[in-house]
Amino acid sequence: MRRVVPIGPYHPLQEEPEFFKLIVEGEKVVDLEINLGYNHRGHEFISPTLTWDQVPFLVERICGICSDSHPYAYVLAAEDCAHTSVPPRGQYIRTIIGELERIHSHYLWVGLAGHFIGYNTVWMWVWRYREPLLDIFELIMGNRNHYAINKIGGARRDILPEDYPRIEKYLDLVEEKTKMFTHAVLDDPVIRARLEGVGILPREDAVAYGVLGPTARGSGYAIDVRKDDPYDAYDKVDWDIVVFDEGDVLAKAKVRLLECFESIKIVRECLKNMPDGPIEAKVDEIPPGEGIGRHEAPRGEVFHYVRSDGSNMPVRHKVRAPSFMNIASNVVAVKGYSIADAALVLAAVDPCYCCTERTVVFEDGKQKYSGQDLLKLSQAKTEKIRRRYRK
Amino acid sequence: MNILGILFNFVVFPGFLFSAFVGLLLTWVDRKVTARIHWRVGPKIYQPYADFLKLLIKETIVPEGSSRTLFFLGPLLGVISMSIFAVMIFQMNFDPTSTFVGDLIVMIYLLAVPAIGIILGGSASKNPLASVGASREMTQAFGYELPFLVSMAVIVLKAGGTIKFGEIIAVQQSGGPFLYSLSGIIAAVVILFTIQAKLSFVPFDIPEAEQEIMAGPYIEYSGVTLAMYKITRAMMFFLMPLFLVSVLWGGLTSWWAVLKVLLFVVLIILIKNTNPRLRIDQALKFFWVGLGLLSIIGLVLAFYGK
Amino acid sequence: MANAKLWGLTKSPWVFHVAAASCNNCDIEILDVLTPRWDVERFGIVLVGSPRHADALLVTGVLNRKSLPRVIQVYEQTPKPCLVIGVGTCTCHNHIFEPSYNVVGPYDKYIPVDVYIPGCPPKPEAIILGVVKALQRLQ
Amino acid sequence: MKKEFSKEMLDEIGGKFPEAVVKIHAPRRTYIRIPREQLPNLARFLYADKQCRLSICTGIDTREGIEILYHFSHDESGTYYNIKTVVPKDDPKVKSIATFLPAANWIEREMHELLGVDFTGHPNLKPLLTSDTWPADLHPLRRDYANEHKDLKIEKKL
Repeated sequence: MRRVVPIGPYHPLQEEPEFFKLIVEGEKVVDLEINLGYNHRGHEFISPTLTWDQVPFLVERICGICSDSHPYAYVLAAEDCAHTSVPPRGQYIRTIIGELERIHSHYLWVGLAGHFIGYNTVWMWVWRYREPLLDIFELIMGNRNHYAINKIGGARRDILPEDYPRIEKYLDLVEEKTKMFTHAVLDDPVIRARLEGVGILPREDAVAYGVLGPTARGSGYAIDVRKDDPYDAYDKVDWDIVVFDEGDVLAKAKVRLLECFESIKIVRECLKNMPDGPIEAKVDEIPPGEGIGRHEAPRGEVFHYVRSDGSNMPVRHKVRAPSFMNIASNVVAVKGYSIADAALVLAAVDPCYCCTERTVVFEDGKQKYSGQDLLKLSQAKTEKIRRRYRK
Repeated sequence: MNILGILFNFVVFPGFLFSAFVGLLLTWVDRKVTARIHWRVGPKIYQPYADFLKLLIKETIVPEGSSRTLFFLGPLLGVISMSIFAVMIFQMNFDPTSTFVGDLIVMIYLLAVPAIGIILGGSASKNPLASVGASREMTQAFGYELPFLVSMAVIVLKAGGTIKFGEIIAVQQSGGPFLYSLSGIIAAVVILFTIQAKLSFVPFDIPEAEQEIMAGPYIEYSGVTLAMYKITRAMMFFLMPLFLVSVLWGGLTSWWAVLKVLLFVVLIILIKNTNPRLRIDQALKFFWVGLGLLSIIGLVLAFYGK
Repeated sequence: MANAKLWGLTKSPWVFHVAAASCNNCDIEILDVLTPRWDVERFGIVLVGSPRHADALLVTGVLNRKSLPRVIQVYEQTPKPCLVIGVGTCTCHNHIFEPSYNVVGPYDKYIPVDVYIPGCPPKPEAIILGVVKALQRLQ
Repeated sequence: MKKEFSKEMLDEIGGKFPEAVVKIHAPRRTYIRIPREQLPNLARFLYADKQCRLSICTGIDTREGIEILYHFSHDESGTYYNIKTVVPKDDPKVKSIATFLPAANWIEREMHELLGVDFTGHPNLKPLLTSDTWPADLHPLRRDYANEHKDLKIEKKL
């Protein structure tokens, strides 16, 4: 017997409104309808009404968790359009903030993932060590979130040399604690039992749906803008991509935890090699043309496209957040698992609906599969996974 | 005994009011210890009482299209069964001779009633999430009752085949608690996990998993009806460790018994805070394969007098 | 009796978190006040999973055409008396999203809001203060 | 390991699609203008043969007509291949690529709603905007869209 289990729009699983309809048979999920649009604020409509320098404050408010990523990608796009080169110190500052934000975002996810599987102790502990990082943000930029560090041509604020020791002290703390969590979370047999083999997204589907970030890297699809198309200081420091092949929730968790170490490495090196000099280049005007900015946000590649006609406002500003691609892949990942797992799988892509819906998206599930189709789909999926593991 | 005395027993001491009072106190212990584990300060001692009082004065909404009788019967069943259970357990601890044949069975039944109440209430509220919760509760009840009953058989075996609760306590008082033997320890472990499941605490809070199905069967409850569920939970939190102490650790013989009950309460809280939630099939497997086998080993050991 | 009622209400405010079209930041800060550094469970504030259990609604973000009916529905489902606390500048006056075609205006056009907490996002201290102010309003 | 941009692929595209006009804006940022009939073929070529990942599509209302960009990312070289096509405003029709590329499903629907571009052959192109009450012929990202939304009725309860 088929039943519909609604998740959302107001549901403790997610902090934001989102409407998933799980079509279940008993406890097993056979289909998923994703119904977006509860968070649509029309950023792309507002953006052309603001000047080039005002837009970062708007795109910052696309998402509160990755509030560095969107302005970052936007200024990269504007700089690409104007062919501006940023002074090295500005590049390093932006890189440092971007990486600190990655740590904060991954910590947030690990904590919430603990909360989602009913393990509130993990949640509380992880968030406890997230706090000092927010203090550092407050120290450098004056706000715990919404940092406003990015500016077309460079950085808006400098990191003072007397603040370096404090950041380094925090990095030591976070390295130690990340080690602890990595062991505690990944060695716990009960957590493993809950996460392993759940919500598998095969590599083929990952490519077809164009998923990004840790979701892609957990499926063995090694893409990372910081390596593929290096910008700012990312090609001046030494670090590695973290990739796992399993594609399940555990792999995504591993990717996120281990990426924290890489981020720590990058920030440390950036602080060590921080050049002197100005932090921003003066950009007088954006010439007519178009530009693309890509930044590897904690959830994957953020893509911004701007079109200029030489005036003081962008003509068109397109925003693509990583969750836009990642959430769509849930339709594949969630099928065949139980409701308990579905909640976890939906959360595993680290969904960020406010990012997704800066513009309208609406999926109503008119494409219903018949039972036979579903059977075929799940057989095909099993076959794919088998092929992969046999290799 | 006159009718007033009986009423007093059921409503005030040791029935509803007393066990609810102690239960809410233990709920505070639970929240406080949990908070300390989380590196937090935790609520003040009057917190559960304030919660309870507040729920009483809130509006009670009966969802549209639900079965009114069953919706109210669900929470009521739990409170009534736990009140009777409280009277029985105290009566027999203080006066083991007041026992009657089969009272152990009655008590086992009474312990199963709150789950039935939740299932009834959940299915009556006409909400898809509540019905998922109710069906999970049912599945889980099937899981944990089996090892629980086998462990009860261990105790009956050790008490010389009696199914009188009073006699079980009397046997322990003369011949030493059952816990000090291998099969006794096994039975204690099995019952401890069963209590965890009956209380719906992590890792067995599957029926009301907040992050998956919101509050499961409780989702449509508000005001007085929700308060009744909360109070049932609090009473169970007090009475079930007490039951465990009674059948395995000599009963309420001295003030030490308070510490024994507290020990089990803290153990339950610790298990709750160091585990993620299981999936329903994993929980069933745990109860039937893991604990089921363990309890049968306990039964065999008890048969050979170990 | 009235005093006892008031005591119960002020000592145990259970909140349900309603995010309309928010940017997530206020929501994260609301979760933040539950975590060790602020720990609002000290004051009996608990985040609950169903609006039926709630005494206070924490609303965040601007209202858009699609979330508006849902927010009103949640408000109707909450047993009265209940407080509505608007967290963030967006709840006060639509913030930077004012020109958008999909934003339908501040909350008090539709539901009665007791306390507004401005800030983008408000600091956790401010959120706690706002809840305290809301509770004082009861008295 | 720094990945390098190479012109080989552009030459290959030029050979296969003679109508294509290639513009290199910066290293790793290339724009290819192509007539709309050829667009699905080029998209299929990039996705299926060259393992490019569809990043997103953008629609712009310009004087010439509605410009549609398909941003393909070639992750091996870190290059963005942006396919550009212009459709007239009075006949905004493009063949859908969501039939073979699931990643394009949502974004084509989004453009259909916001810009009124008709994607022929899309499996599920419902003209559904933000809310059910939104008129189907009102496209906020079009230039002629005035603040008509201010007059739109909101079902007000309470």
